[in-house]
Amino acid sequence: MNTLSWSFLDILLVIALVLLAGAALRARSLRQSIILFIAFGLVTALVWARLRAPDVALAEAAIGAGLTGALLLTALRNRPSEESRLVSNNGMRWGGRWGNVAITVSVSLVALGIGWAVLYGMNDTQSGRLAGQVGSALELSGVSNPVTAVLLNFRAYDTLLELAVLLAALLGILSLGGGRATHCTVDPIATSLRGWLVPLLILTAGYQLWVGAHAPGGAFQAGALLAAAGVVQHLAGRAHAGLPVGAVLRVLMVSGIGIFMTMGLWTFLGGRGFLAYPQRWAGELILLIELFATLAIAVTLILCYLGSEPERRRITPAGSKP
Amino acid sequence: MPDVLMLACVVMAATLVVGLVPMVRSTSSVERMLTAQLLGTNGVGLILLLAQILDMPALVDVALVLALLAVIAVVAFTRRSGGSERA
Amino acid sequence: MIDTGVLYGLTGVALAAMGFRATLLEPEVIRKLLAINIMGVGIFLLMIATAYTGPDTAADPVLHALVLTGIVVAVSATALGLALERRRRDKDGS
Amino acid sequence: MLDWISTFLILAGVAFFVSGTIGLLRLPDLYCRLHALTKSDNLGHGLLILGLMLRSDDLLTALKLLLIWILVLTASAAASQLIAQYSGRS
Repeated sequence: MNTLSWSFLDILLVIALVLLAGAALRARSLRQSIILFIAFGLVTALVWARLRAPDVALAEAAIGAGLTGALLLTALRNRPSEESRLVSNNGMRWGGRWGNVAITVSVSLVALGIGWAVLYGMNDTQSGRLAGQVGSALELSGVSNPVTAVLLNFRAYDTLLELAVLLAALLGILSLGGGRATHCTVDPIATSLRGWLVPLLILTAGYQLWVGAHAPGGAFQAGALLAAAGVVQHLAGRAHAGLPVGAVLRVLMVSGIGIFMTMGLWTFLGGRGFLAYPQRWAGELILLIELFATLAIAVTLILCYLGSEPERRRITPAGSKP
Repeated sequence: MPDVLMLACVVMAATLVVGLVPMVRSTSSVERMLTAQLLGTNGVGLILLLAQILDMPALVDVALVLALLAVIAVVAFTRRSGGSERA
Repeated sequence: MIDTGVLYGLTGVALAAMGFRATLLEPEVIRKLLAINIMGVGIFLLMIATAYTGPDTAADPVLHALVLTGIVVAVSATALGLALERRRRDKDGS
Repeated sequence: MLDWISTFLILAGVAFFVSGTIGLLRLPDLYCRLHALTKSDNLGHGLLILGLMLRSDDLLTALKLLLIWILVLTASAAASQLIAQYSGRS
């Protein structure tokens, strides 16, 4: 009875996923595509929850269902409205109808090949080996949530490099210039929403950061929630999105990588190897690194959303703006 | 008793899929946003049920985050850009 | 009954294929970005399905950690893509 | 006993979700659908969460559930308001 119910649930979720993905790629207007994509992100979060991946579900709920949607919808806002209704043909196109058929056929063939591999290779006993290693080393890591242990202890290199990737993307966006100078109108509903949503988001971010040591949560989720608080501020009419300006902002941008490198060099010079924490303090060090990583991720995501640094001087005489 | 919860879960998922039909077929984006809103609350309920069935209290946090952030998309959707400072 | 890992794994492959096809064929840049994101979700789904070991046992945390970083990188890459598109639009004057 | 009450509340909540979805499918225009939507948001969700609260193991989880309910209530009120306003403008 119960396995049957699980199968029903799985099939319904899979139908929802494929239906929404297809509709998002096919919808008549971009705006509708984006709404369908937001719904797709929501169903994805459900699927992660169902597959017992709460850490991933948290990140998806914060980023996939919240931030990406706001990012895409705001990108549309600067376009002329009839253009967002009718999809324009301005990108690269691959040679005509036959090119279309050729690509569809070859992609399907590759997918069938990989699908065959999934069908016959899924229950390979190899897959449990890394999980076993993580489990046996978990008590040395200073935290009891295995995902946090992997991200900030066993594979801390990866997380450091990921922060570097984030920073690189952000520098790319900032160097393109000409960001979202428009800010939203002030509106009573959005303002009252901001009044309670922003403090709650910040509180939840703090909770996620703290709880990440022993339960699902951690720097990425907390950073995404803080970033969401910034986006809400911007949507409610604050052009700055709650960000500091100038030097403080730039220090925050690099603080994640900064603290990681400092820790790494410190353990390295102490003769332990790069990012090999002393076991006694591992928990505290991880929390410290996560704190700065959270701030850096939040600032990066907000700036990705804004598209440019907020202007340095807040108080400008009325009407003097170009 | 978990069987009843499981049943509730399947029914919720079914309403979710049925609710997608107007979402995929309608032509107005306001209606799609409305359906997305229902999808959000439905999803929160489904995750809470899953938290109970799978005995994973962490999923309650997921539902909390989802409830906090689902409204952001609606706000972003309905906002119009205000006074454009720079063209 | 259907094996959960295989069902979600195959769905992941299907989503990745749909996304990849649209990435190649879609003329509109923003929708190309959506397609890339859908392709990414397909790949994440394959990874999470591989990590899944049953409704009563804990799943593989290494793959979860990988997907977690993947989600954050995907959103920043999307933002970079949108910024490039906006810049191109400004430059074309369209 | 408590288990039975909780099960009843959860099933009643799910029933409201079903009726909300039917309303979304069958009602003629946007504002009627908004009306149907708020029924399932507020009542369905409330009953579901009340049922789950009776089953929760510790106080923290129960409080979190309560917080989620309040959040969903407030957020759906604001969202419905915004959507109605938006469609009135355009």
